[in-house]
Amino acid sequence: MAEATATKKKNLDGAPVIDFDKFRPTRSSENARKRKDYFMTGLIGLAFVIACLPLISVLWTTIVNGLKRLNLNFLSYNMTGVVGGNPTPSGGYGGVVHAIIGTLEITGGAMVISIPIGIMCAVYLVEYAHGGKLAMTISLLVDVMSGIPSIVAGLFAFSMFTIVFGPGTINGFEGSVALSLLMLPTVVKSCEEMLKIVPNDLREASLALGVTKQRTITKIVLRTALPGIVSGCILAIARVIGETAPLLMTAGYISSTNVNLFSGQMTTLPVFVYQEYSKLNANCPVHATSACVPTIPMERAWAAALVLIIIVLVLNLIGRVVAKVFAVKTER
Amino acid sequence: ACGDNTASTSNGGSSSTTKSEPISGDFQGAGASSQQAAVEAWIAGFQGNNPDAKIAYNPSGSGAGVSTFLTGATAWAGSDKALSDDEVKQSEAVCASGAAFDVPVYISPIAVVFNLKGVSDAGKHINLDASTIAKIFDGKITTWNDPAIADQNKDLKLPDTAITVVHRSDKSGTTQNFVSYFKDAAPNDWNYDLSENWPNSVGQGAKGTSGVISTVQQADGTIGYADFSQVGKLGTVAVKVGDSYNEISAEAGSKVIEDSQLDETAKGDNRVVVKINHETTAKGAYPIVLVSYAIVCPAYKDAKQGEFAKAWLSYITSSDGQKAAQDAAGSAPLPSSLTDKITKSIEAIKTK
Amino acid sequence: MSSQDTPVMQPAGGKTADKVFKGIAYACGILILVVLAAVFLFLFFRAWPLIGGDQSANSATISSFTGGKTSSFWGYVLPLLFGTVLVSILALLIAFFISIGIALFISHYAPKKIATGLSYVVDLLAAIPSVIYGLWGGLILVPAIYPFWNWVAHYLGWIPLFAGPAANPQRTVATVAVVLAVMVLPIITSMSRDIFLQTPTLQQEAAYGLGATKWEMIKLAVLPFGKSGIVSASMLALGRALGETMAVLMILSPGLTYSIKLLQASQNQTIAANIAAQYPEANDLGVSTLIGTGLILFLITFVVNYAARKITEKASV
Amino acid sequence: MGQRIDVNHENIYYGDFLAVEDVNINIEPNKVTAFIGPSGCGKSTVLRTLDRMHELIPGAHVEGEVLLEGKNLYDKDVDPVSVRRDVGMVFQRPNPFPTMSIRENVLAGVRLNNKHLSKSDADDLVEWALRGANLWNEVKDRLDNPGIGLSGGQQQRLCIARAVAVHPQVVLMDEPCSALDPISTLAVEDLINELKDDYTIVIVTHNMQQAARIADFTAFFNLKAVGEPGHLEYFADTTTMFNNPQNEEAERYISGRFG
Amino acid sequence: MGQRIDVNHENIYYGDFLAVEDVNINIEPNKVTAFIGPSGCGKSTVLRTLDRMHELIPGAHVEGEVLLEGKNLYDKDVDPVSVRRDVGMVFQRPNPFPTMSIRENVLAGVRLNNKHLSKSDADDLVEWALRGANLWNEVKDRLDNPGIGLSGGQQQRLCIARAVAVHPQVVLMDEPCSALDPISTLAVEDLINELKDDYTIVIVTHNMQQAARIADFTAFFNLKAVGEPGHLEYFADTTTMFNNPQNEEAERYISGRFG
Ligand SMILES: Nc1ncnc2c1ncn2[C@@H]1O[C@H](COP(=O)(O)OP(=O)(O)OP(=O)(O)O)[C@@H](O)[C@H]1O
Ligand SMILES: Nc1ncnc2c1ncn2[C@@H]1O[C@H](COP(=O)(O)OP(=O)(O)OP(=O)(O)O)[C@@H](O)[C@H]1O
Ligand SMILES: [Mg+2]
Ligand SMILES: [Mg+2]
Ligand SMILES: O=P([O-])([O-])[O-]
Repeated sequence: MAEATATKKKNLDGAPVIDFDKFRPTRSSENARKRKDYFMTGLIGLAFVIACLPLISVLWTTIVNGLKRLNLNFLSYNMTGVVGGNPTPSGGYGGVVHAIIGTLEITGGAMVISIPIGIMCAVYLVEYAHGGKLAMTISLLVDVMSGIPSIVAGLFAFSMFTIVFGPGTINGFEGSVALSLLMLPTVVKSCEEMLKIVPNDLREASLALGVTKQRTITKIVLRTALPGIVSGCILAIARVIGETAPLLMTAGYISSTNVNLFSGQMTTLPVFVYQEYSKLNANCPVHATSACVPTIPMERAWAAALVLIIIVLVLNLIGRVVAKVFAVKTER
Repeated sequence: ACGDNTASTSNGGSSSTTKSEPISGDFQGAGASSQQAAVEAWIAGFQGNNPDAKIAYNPSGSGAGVSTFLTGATAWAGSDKALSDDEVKQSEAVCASGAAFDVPVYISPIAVVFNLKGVSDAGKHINLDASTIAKIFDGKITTWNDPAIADQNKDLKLPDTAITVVHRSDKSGTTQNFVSYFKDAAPNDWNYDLSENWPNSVGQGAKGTSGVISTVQQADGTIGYADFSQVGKLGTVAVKVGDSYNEISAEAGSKVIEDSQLDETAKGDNRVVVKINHETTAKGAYPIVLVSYAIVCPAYKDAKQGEFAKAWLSYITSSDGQKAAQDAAGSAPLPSSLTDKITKSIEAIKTK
Repeated sequence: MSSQDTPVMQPAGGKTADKVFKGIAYACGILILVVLAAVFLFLFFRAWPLIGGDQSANSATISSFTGGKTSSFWGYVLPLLFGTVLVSILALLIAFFISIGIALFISHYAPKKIATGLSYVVDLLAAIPSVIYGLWGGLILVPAIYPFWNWVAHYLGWIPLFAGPAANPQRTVATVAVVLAVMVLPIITSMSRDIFLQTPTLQQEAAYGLGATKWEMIKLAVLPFGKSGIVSASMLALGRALGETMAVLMILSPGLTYSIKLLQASQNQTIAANIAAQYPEANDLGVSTLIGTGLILFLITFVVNYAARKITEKASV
Repeated sequence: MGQRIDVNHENIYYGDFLAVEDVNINIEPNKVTAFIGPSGCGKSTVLRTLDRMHELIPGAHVEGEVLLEGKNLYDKDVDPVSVRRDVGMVFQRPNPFPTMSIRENVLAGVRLNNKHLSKSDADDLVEWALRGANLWNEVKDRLDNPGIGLSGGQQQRLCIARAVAVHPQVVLMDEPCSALDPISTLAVEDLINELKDDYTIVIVTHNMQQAARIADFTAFFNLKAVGEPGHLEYFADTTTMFNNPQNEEAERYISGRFG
Repeated sequence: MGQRIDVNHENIYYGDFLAVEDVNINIEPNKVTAFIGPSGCGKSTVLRTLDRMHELIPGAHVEGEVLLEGKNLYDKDVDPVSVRRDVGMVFQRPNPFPTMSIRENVLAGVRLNNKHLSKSDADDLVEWALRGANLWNEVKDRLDNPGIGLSGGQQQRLCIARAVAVHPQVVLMDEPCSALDPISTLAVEDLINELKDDYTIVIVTHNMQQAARIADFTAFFNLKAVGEPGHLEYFADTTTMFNNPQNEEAERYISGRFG
C-alpha cells in the first residue's frame, strides 16, 4: 500500500472524454423540471382536497342528521315499549342505552380475548422467533387473517358456539369471539411494529444488568412500546366496533337492556343503526296525533351512528392521552 | 331493566279475555323481518298485561327464524312462508309431542310503488292490471307512456321517462308473495319459477324493504314493491280486480284473504295455511298481500314456554292484537273467516 | 454501602418465569395457526355437502339462489368472485393514488403542525364504522354522484368500462368502488405516511445533494424506500375491500354477470355481500352453499396475501 | 475546474438555536480544505450551508453570505436546486440508492436533467465517473448489480462517482471515511488527492492524521461549552496547523490534550 | 474488588463468518485495559464475549474459553444471566431507560431482578452509585426527573452508575465517549480512573489519545483485509505500546499512518 504513491497513476487515464456541455441543463429543461415539481405539488394538494370531500361529507351528514335526535332521553332509554312512531311515556322516542352497553361489553370482551393473545404473539415474533420459518408462517397467516371477511368470522363463531354450547346459542360473548377474530391480526401487526422500533440498545442495557429475558421484555420492552401498543389496540378496537354483519348472527338483536355478556341477546350500536335503517319508516295510524313521527327510525339510525362515531372519537382521545402520559422520549 | 320505557298500556287490560295468571319469564322469538313493527307493538301490548314477561324478537329473517326454532332455541318463529313438509318433520324432534304448526298472524298488503315526475308527486295513482305489472317487472314495458299503461290511465299525462324496475336483492318473502301474484293472475306474462329470489336481471336490486323504498325515492321513473306501511309519499298502483281498479288499503288486503281458501295440501295437525286467491273478484279487494305466520309447537319441553306460546298467540290474533299491529305497522286485520280456525289451533297448545 | 464480595456467578432467580413466559408467547403464536386452521376446517366442513352431498339437491338450491340462471356451484361462485375482485381492485385503484398523495402531503409537504392534525383526522377516519359508510353511500352519495357518472357515460362511454346509459339511481359497481375507496383510503394513507416518514434522511439528502427538486427527491428516495410498505398497506386495504359486507350490501344493485359495465346496475355482486343478503332466508343446504363461497373468498385472500408477501420480499432484497 | 467559496459573517441557526457564529473563511479553488474540531462544534453544519442543504432541516436558517465565485448562494433569485448541482456532496455514511444498479446510481444525477441519454453517452459517462472514483476496475463487470451490494468503501466511492458525474465545481465531504475500514479509507484518500485537480474539495474529518495527510488548508472549529455556539477558531495551511499552530486551543486539540 | 479475566484461544463467529480469530489475553484485576485498532477489527466483538452478550445475536457463537477468576463463563452449567450480573457493560451510545427517572435508572438492575429494597437502602444505593459515577452533585436535586433529560455526558455517567449499582466485578465499556463532547469526555475519563480501584475495567476506544491517557494495558487488534477475521496483534502495557511498540503494524497505526 505504501508504494501506491510511488507508481502514481492517474485515475482517469484511459477514461472516455466527456463533453459536459452536452449534459448542461438547458433553460427549458430546467423550467420543465420546475414545472413538473409545481405540477406534482399541485396534484398532491389536489389529492388531499379530493379525499377531504367525501370524508367531510360523511362526517357532516352524520352530525347534521344525528343531532336531531341526540339528547339525554335518547341516551338513557332503550327500545322496549316503543311502538311505531309514537312517543314513549318519558317523552322520547326510544333510545340506545342498551346498544351502548352492548357495544361496550362486546367490544370489551373482544379486547380481553385478543389484546393479550395479540401482544404475546407479537412478543413471540419479535423477541423469540428471530425470523425463523415458523415466525414467517405465522406472520403470513396473520396477514391472511386480516383478510377474513367479517361475515365469515361471524359464521365461524356461531358454529363454534353451536357445537360447544348447543344449537341456537346466541349471546354477547359469542359476538366478542367473532370480533376478536377480526381484531387479533391488527393487534399483532401493530404490536409487532411497535416492538420492532424499541431500540435494541435498551434490551442490551437491561440484559447486561443481569436481568432475565422475561423481565427485560415485560418491564423494559413492553413498557417502552406501551404508547404505541395502546394506539395500535385502539385502532384495532375501532376496526371492529363498527361491525354489523357478524354480530347480527352471533349477538342477535333485542330491544331491552341486557347487561349479561354471557347469556341472552345483545344489541350493539351498528346493529341498531342497521335495524333502524331497515325499518325506514314507522307507521302512524290515521287518528294519531302530531307527536307520532313517521321518519323516526331513520332519525334514530343517524343519531345512533353519531353516538358510535363519538364513542370511537373518545376512544381515540383516550388512546392519545394514554400515549402522552406514557410517552417515551427517545431522542434528546 | 335499565332504560326500559314503561310499557304503554293503550289497551286496557280489562278488555283482555285472559283469565289466567300473568305470564312471567324470558321468551325469545325470531324470524321474518316483515313482522318486526307489529311484534314490537305486540310485545308492548302483551307486557301491559304480563309485566313480568321479557320478550325478545330477532328479525333475522324467515329462514333463519325457522332454523333457530327448529333447534329449540326460540319459543316461536315468525315466517313469511308456511312450513315445508321437511320442516314439519324436523320439528318433531324439538316439540315435546306432535309437530310444529303455523297460523297466520300478520297480513300486509304489498304496494306497487313508483316515483314519476308529474304523477306521483302530484299525489296521483296509476291504474294497472296484473299483466301490465308483470310485463313492467319483466322488462317488456320500458317507458311510462307505453300504450299498455296509457290505455288504462286515460286521464293522466304520462311522460316518456324510462322505467327503472326496483326489486329486492336479498332473499325475501315479500318477493315470493309478489311474484306469486303474477303466476296466478298473469301466468302468460310471467314464466319464472316461484322463488324468494328475484328471478330476472331487469332493473335494480336493493337490500331490504328500506333499500327498495330509498332507491325508488332516489330517481325519476322508478317502480318497485314494498310493504304497505313503508310507502310514505310515493305513488301506488291501483290494481285491476274484476272490472275495477282497487287502491291499496289495509281493509282491501283483508278482503282477499276473506275470499281465499285454506291450503289443504299442508300436511300436519292444526296448521292454518292460506292459499291466497290472487284472482279474486271480490269487491274492493286488493290482491297482492303478504301473509306471515307464527310457528309454534303443540307442546313444549318446558311447560312455561307452552303457557307463553298459548297466551302470546291468543293475544296477537285477538282483535286487540290485530288492532295494535294495524296501528303500528299498517297491516290488515285477520278476517273473521280465519280467526275461528286459528283459535282452535291455539287451543291445542298444551300448557301442562 | 460498599462493594461486598459475592461468590462468582451465583445462579440467578426467575428462570422458571423466563421459561413460562416464553412458553406463553410461543403458545400464542401457535394459537394463530390453530385458529386459522380451525376457520379453514370449519368452512370446509360446513361446505362439505356441496362436494359430498346430494348433487341434485345442491343444484336445486343454487338455482333457487339464482332464479334458475345456473345450477352449478362454479356457475354461481365465479361471477361472484369476478364481482368481488372487480369491486375491490377498482376501489384500490381509486384509493391508491389519492392515498399516496395525501400520505406524501402529510409527510413531506404540509407544515409540521398541520401534518400532525391531519394525521389525527386520518386515523379517526380509519375508524368510521362501515354501516355509516353504507348509510352515507346509499342515501347521500348515490343520488349525488349520478350527474357525474352520467357525464362520464356521455363523454367517455366509448370506453367499455363506462358504457352508458348510466343507471339511475347509481347503485352500481362504480359507486360502490368509490365508497370502498373512501373506506380504505385512511388505511393506506396512515400506513404509507408512517413509512414515508421513516425514509432515511441520508437517502433524501443524497437526492437533494445531486440537485433534485422535491418531487425528484421523492421519486429517487421516498417512493423506492416505501415501496414494500405501500404494497403491504395496499394488500391490507385490498383485504378490507374484499371482505367488506355492509357497505356493498346497502348500496349495490347486484347481478351475476362477468360484465365490466361499471355504470350499469345489476351487473356484479360480491361474495361477502351475497352471503349477508342470502343468509337470513337460507336453509341448511343454502348455508352450506354460502359458506362454500366464503371458503373461496378465504382462499383468494390467502393467495393475494401470499403473492403480496412474495412481491415485497423480492422488492426488499 | 473548481471554483472558490468565500463565507462572510455567517451565523447558522437551528430554529432559535444559534449553532455556529460568525464564520469567515476563504476556500481556495482546486485545493482540499479540511474542517476539524471537537464533536458538536458545527463542522457539519457549516459544510451543509455551502450547498444550501442546511435549510432542508425544518426551522434551520442562515445569516450572512456564501459566495461561489462571487455570487451569493443565498440571494433571492438563486434556486437551491441548481446550487446543489454545482456543489456536490458526499455523506458520512455511504448512501447509494438501494433500488438502483451501480450504473443507475452513477447516472441518477445526470438523468434528472437529461431524460433521454443516449446509450453511448451514458456508457461513457459511467466509465468516466467510475474511473474518476477509482472504482471502474472493481465493478466494470457488474454494472447492473445493485449498488447496495458493494462493500462500504466501494459504496462510498460509488457515491463519489455519483457526485462527480454531474460535474460539479465543488465537492463537499462530511467524514467520508469514518464508517470505512482502513483499506477503503486509503482508497478514498487517494481519490480525494486526485480529484482536487478538477474540483474544489471541502472535507470534514474527526481524524487529524487524515487531515494532515490530505488537506492543503485546515480550519479548526471549536466551541466554548455545550449549548454555546461553535465558531471558527483558527484557519491555516495544513503544514502550519499541524507543525506550528499560532493558536493555543488548536495546539491543545492537535496534540491530543482533549477531544 | 475487581476480578481477573483470562481469554484462551477464543474464536468468535457470526453465523458461519469467523469474525475474530484465536484471541489470547490476560486482563489484570483493578486495572484499565484498552482495546484499540482500526474499524471492523473486532474490538466490540471480543468485548461482548466477556459477558456473553455476543450470543444474543442470532447465530453468533464462541469457541475457546473465557475464565473469570478461573471459572469458564461458557461452561454448560453457567447461567448467562448471572454472568451479566457479575460483569457490567456500558455502551457506545448512552442508553438510559427512557421510561424511568434518574433514580429508577440507577436502581433498575436491582429492581428488575425483583429484589425488594427498603426505601432507605434504595436511597443509599442511589447515592452511592451516583457518587461513584461522579454525577451525584449534578443530579441530587432532581432524582425523579427522567433520565433521558440529562445531557449526553451525564447520561453516559448515569449508565455507568446503573452498571455499578449491581456490584459487578468487571465493567466493560464500548467506546463510552465517542458520542460525547470534549468536556463530558473528560468527566467520564476521570471517572474511569477512579473506578479502577473497585473494578476491573476493559474499554474499547477509537481514540488513541484516550487510551494513552487512561489505560494501564493496551491491546491492539488488527485485520488483514476486509472479510478476513480480525485478531489480537499486540498486547502491552500502555507506556510500551505508545512509546516503544515492539510490533510494526501497531507502530504504523499509532503513528497515524493508517486508520
Ligand atoms: N438537526 C439539528 N437540530 C438542532 N440542532 C442541531 C441539529 N444538528 C446539529 N445540531 C446542533 O448543532 C451543533 C453543531 O452540530 P454539528 O453536527 O454541526 O457538529 P459537528 O462538528 O459536525 O459534530 P460531529 O463531529 O459530531 O459530527 C450541535 O450543538 C448540535 O447539537
Ligand atoms: N451483528 C453482526 N452480524 C454479522 N457480522 C457482524 C456483526 N457485528 C459485527 N460484525 C462483523 O464482525 C467484524 C468485527 O466487527 P466489530 O463491530 O467487532 O468491529 P470493531 O472493531 O468494534 O469496529 P468499530 O470500531 O467500527 O466499532 C466486522 O467484520 C463486522 O462486519
Ligand atoms: Mg458532523
Ligand atoms: Mg465497535
Ligand atoms: O320480510 P322479508 O325481508 O322476507 O321481505
